[in-house]
Amino acid sequence: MRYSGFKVIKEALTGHKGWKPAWRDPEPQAHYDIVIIGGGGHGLATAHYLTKVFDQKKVAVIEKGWIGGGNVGRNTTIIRSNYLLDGNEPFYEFSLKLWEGLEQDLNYNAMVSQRGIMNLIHSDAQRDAFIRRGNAMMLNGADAEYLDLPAIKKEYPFLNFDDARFPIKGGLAQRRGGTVRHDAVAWGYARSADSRGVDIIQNCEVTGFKIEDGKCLGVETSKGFIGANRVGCAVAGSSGRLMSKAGMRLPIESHVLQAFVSEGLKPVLPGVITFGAGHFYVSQSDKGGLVFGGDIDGYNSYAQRGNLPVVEDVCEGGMAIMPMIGRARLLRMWGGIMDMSMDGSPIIDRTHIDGLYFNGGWCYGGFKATPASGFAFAHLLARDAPHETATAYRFNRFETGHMIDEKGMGNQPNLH
Amino acid sequence: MSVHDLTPITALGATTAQADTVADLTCTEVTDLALASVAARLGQEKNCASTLGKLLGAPPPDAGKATMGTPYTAVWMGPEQWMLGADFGTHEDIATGLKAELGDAASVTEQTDAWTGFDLTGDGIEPVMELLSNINLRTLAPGDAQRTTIHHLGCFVICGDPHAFVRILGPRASAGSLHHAIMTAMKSAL
Amino acid sequence: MTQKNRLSGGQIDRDTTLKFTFDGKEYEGHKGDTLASALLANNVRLMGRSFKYHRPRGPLTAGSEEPNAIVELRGGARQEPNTRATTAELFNGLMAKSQNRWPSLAFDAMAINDRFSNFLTAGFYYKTFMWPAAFWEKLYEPIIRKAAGLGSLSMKEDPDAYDKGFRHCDLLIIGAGPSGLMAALTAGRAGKEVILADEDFRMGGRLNSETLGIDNLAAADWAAQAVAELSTMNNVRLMPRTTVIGAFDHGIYGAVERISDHLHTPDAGKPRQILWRIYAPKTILCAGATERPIAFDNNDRPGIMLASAIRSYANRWAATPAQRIAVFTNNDDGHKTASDLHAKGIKIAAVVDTRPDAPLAENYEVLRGAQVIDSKGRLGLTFAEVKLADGTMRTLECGALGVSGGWNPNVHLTCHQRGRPAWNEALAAFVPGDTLPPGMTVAGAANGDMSTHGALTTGAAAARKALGLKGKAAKTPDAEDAPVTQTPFWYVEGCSRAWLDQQNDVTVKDVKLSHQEGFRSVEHLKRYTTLGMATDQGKTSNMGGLAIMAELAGKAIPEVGTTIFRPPYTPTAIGVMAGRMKGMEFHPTRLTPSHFWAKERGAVFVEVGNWLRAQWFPIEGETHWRESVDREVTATRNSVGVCDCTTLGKIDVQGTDAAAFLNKVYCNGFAKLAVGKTRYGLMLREDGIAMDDGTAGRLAEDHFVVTTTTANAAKVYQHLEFLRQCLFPDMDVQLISTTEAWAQYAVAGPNSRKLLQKIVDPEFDISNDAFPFMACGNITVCGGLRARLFRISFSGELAFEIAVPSRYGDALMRQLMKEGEEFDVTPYGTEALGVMRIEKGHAAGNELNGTTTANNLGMGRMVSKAKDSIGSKLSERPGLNEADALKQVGIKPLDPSKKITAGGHLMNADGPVDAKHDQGYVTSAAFSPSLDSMIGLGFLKNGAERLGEKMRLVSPVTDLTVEVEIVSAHFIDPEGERVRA
Amino acid sequence: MIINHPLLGPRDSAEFVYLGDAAMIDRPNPETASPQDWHDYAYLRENPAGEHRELWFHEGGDRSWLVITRNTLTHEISKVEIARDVARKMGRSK
Repeated sequence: MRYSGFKVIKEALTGHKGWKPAWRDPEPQAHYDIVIIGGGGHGLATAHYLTKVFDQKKVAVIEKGWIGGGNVGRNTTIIRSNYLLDGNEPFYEFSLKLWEGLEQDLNYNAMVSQRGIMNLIHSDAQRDAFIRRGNAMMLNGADAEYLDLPAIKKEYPFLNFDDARFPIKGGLAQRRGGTVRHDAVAWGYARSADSRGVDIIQNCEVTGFKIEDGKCLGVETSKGFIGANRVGCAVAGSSGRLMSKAGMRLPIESHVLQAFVSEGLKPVLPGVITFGAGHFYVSQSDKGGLVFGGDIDGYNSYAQRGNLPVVEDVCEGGMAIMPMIGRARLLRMWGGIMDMSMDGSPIIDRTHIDGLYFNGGWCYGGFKATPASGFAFAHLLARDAPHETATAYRFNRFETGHMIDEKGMGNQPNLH
Repeated sequence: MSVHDLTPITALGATTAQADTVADLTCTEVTDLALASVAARLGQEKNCASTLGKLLGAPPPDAGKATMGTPYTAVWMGPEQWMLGADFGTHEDIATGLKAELGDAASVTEQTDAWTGFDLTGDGIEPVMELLSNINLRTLAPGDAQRTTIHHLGCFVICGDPHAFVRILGPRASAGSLHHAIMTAMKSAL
Repeated sequence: MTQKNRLSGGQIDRDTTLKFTFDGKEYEGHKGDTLASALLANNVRLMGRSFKYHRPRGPLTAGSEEPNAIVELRGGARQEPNTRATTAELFNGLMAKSQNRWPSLAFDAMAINDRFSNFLTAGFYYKTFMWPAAFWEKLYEPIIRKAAGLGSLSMKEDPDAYDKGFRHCDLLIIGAGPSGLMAALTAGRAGKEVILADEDFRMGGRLNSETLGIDNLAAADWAAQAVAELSTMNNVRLMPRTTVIGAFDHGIYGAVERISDHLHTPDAGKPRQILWRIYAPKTILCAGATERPIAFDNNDRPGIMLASAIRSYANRWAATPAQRIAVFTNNDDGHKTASDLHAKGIKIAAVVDTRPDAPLAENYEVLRGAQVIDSKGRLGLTFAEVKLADGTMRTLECGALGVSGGWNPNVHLTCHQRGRPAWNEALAAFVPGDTLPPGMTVAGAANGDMSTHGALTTGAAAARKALGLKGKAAKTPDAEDAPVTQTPFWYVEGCSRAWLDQQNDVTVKDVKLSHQEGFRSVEHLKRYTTLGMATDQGKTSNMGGLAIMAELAGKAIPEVGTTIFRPPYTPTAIGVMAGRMKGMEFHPTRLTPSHFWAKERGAVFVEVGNWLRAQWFPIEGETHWRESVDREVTATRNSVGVCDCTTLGKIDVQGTDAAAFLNKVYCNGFAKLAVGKTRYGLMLREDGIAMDDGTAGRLAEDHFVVTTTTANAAKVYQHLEFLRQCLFPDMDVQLISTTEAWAQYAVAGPNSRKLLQKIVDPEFDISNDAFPFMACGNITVCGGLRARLFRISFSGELAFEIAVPSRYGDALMRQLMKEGEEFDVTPYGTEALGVMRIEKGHAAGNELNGTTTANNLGMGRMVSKAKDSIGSKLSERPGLNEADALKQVGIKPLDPSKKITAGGHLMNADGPVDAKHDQGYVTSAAFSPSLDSMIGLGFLKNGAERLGEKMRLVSPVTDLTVEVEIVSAHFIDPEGERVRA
Repeated sequence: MIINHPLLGPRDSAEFVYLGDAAMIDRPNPETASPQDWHDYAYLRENPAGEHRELWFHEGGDRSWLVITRNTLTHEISKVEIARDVARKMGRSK
């Protein structure tokens, strides 16, 4: 069923009787060509591109709970491609381009809203680093814009220019950055994949892998064994848990990242703003809530909840840069499980086990990567070769010393 | 004692100690305190402890404790490590003096100007301190000493009498911020 | 006529009359009123508009669960959007505005949405607004954004202050209703440290709203008596106006105390609110229960309220929404409202009870087995349509309708650590599950004990159990103990719209559509319809939506799922979460020992981490910072300059294994460093990347002073402690930071020795022979002050660093200035420091950026293969040692008048300019007065082999392209003769 | 969270800095370790959903490194040890 303004009007006049479920609720078949573990954004996107771009036929997505219940359903909805390193920038720029065409591709309005992202600069060294980054972005074909202080004042008059402990000195903007209605991304990919015959199997937990002589033959699940020629894992924060069932240790730790939303407010923020001298970034949703976040709590956790010190740290950052939000109220806070990798960059690669493929290590950058991650993972699963924008995302980069360390923090995941 | 011609200034930048009173509580800058850290050498723990015992007239304080003797006071800093204090006027070169006593038994480091002190004296210590640090004033006993965080600053809080006198030692370079935090809390709570 | 709907009695202070305005109109109320109770007393029911359809709305509740009556409180910079009129305490001069309406509350143009509601069903926006692609940002979204949102921010800085604090107790009791008060009395009398927190400004909970009696006292009087007793106990801290917002790990609770929200403006020095971190090994949750509505067509009109809320307004606040009121209930509790109202002289239109066997009353009519199926009244209820048991219709004239669908225990805080509530069939409600936050127990209505007697007994028992109290329990006060059962009745089947989530305009129809489209798990339901996402957090709506979804799915409610609650319990001001850490107090400020002197000199300061450092010292006539910096550099290179470098980290390393320890820490050798000598050291992370650099001076066999960069001081100290305690636990080495203990000044330039000789006491020979380059030692200055002297140079000149105890730093600086007059001694700041180190080619933060190796920095040979040191092994990985690895080089524009930029990228002289052809980048750049040209440092592929090569420096983001030459990084004195002079 | 410091008793975790898996104490023997050993030491983690032994530094306190056994699903802390003692037990010395 195609969605359209006309369809909405027609249904409104006929009592909305005609709307069908956005996706089926099938029982698993005995065998698929490709089984994707993880019904989050990346897994569902992978299924969409596998069937739409790489014309795979027999594909299933297996989800332990309900689709879109992982980080795609609990993030701060920001999209951008403002990366520094060659291993990253082309990939995220590819992702941003896919975002730009997403609605038409999916026939689903995920409200991709390119209202821009602004990284504030507070010191000379930071300016040097951001100029290097802006140049890297432009040399990779992305957009970037350096703003000096007067330009920032003009565009963001409500920021703290009076008594800032770390005064604003400028900013690096990416106008094509912005936000997306996060849940709609999962639903849109799911609906599209389903319409191309992908079986989306919810409430089906993977309990193990069937591996014989170094080859993966399928997965044991709470709904029985499901055979597959190729199995792709895209479970983000649960990567460690899942891959241990295949006897793997990963260059990944799972950490909790909290996110926050305020009560609905009349529009105040043009786009995404990131504080450069503290842990705070913020945007405003179409419903009017300030959606904001900061640093991870910093300790390994699968608890999907955090603690007060980080809540306070984030709000301190917010009040320091944007003291007008003092009387706005925090409405909800939640925690997601971040698959923090050892250099802050992801992995999309084969494992040492034949037929078993891995996608993870997204840290807290996974949402913006969703389309490119799905595309690149689909490419890898369909062609058994990495997509041109994801060639650096290999397991062995830590052995060879080719880390992709945007922040320069080294092998300590909670610092990325 | 040195006879040099350099005039010291206080951590707050004056030549005399700052004192402020809100309601019945007074916050006084401490400028007459000489400090040195004493850390036992590996295998020398007993010698270090016994020498300290002589100097303090009591065994070196256990974890979370302080001793208030003369000429030396001592605060537990960490395993086998103490901060010794004495009157600045008579013991300005405290580190050299202690090293002479302790010899190879301990590593001694001058800490006098790494820290600045503020004494809270009078009524209202609990409502003020509970806005500054997570120390439980209600269970704090005389002679307790805790390292804690006050407005992002690592400090020692040494309890003379939880209802009448506590001493806060904080990083000297941030004396202004620490003093501001204390005064703000006093005005807020009292 | 004022306060037309004010009744007799209540717990308001009629002697104190308070004036306030709502939408500009003046009203009067009394101390003890909320904004809502005062408005109702003044016969105002219409207080807001809904989010999506802009429907007229009045209060649904009398508490913090309120979805409808939310207003903009106060004005100017204190304007406070989305404030519940039902909890806002009335004060004299209170000013409130309705929100999300235009031009006025009574006539809202956006109410047009209501006419099109059929098109604006759940999730409609996912299905349209897609064509043409560009129109979303440009056209559709701006319209949606403008319409969305509720109240507005002032856009001004919040003028009020907030505090944070910490409290400890043996027992935290959340909620001061019957169970909470009994728990507090029990624990308090036992002498335990108790904190009793309640979000209300008057403790007592429901007791303040009920007419029932306890121990022959009116409920409210018994509560007042209990509070009075508790307030005499030093071991009990009563915290009214305090909302416990979250249950965090290991018994840490977040609580927000509203200190000044009931005042016109906070008193001087006092905060608006305080965020308390309460440490409680044991906690009893006594949060009570929330009444739930019954959905029926047009059940959202002003005047349609929860029955218990109308009862609260009448009994506690002596206010009524109307003089003629009907009740719609499925349980006995609804009848209490009717009888209480009747007793207050309100006409009861009828009690409509869904139960065929509902109890009858003598004073008013009870319609058994009947249902309210619709309502009338444009801006407020005028009629309720009732379908009688026999199917006939009846219209009730009434200005208000009390609805009671039973009660839901307030289990919210039991879920904050992801515990799931359990379904209780007898109550047809969720009660606390078995996985509570450690240390928490639940008592009273929050635990499903709905009777007053049950609340009192379970409160006392919970306290005894939590604290392990022995001995005989005190007698529980007498109170009603009516058994409470609830038969579920969620909504009345209708043909129009029946509201569940009144603020977000989610109706029964939306839930049905959600089910029809496959959004059936509770999380999908919430996200697709926005049910429960409004500022009331679904406190009155989630259960209804869940129940209807269960019915549609043909499942039991628990099978569909439970909605688990997250912090905060009620929306919390962002300001209070930040406390005092804003403005200049965001982070503490660290001042150098020469700060006050530098300020006198008119220095310009710059933030370096938490430090403030002098950036340059402008003098008379200088109009541009470059003039000052160039002068400082030139003066230093020609004669002598002084710079405060106290901020560099200093770590005292002592012990018999100190040298062996540093040999592990640094990639280059330290074991053989002679006493009285200093050496440059490079520290690697274990992954082989450069971590930090600095010098270490050996003051004695067993004593080193290690310096770190300003930025990494804390991190390096932590790293060294890790090595000492975790990797080499048997090394005899002790560490302590001495950064702030010593004021340390760089004295640099050809005349630096001459100047220092006037300061250093004569018995110390600092001639080149006695005190050569890289020497260090303890000395005395100015007639006996202990000091340390290091002959090290960051500037590339003959230079020393001299350190004295910090309190003497100010005086020493003044002394250096005085004694240096004959050499025109010049203080220099961080800018000149930066220029000189770039001229000399010294790496700093911009080069040590966490991705560079010793090899990149041109120090590859320093990494000793003869010993093990941290990072040496992993630094050997091929990827870090490729033939064309980046190497540090110097960069000069061919045309000295041209600018070059740090952050620019290096490209070959010709060929394409893109990422694929990137050759490297510029890390630092500055104007060199010594060379009269911009110069830079950077990293270039295979750079060491490319000196003399002409390249392009490109910086598209600053719109710059310059032809440059690659040169040695050592622009000044490459042979290092000056430093040894 | 509250960490029950073996010497100081219960302290707020906000006073501590987290490093990660306590396996980092087990640094490979530079004499014998292979490049693979170094890679595994520096980069591979068990990352369990359950009991996790991890390193915390009491920066706002006595500057001790602690080894804490904490459940990553519930955050429950079942054991707190002084890292230096643990290291010695594991045979680390100089």
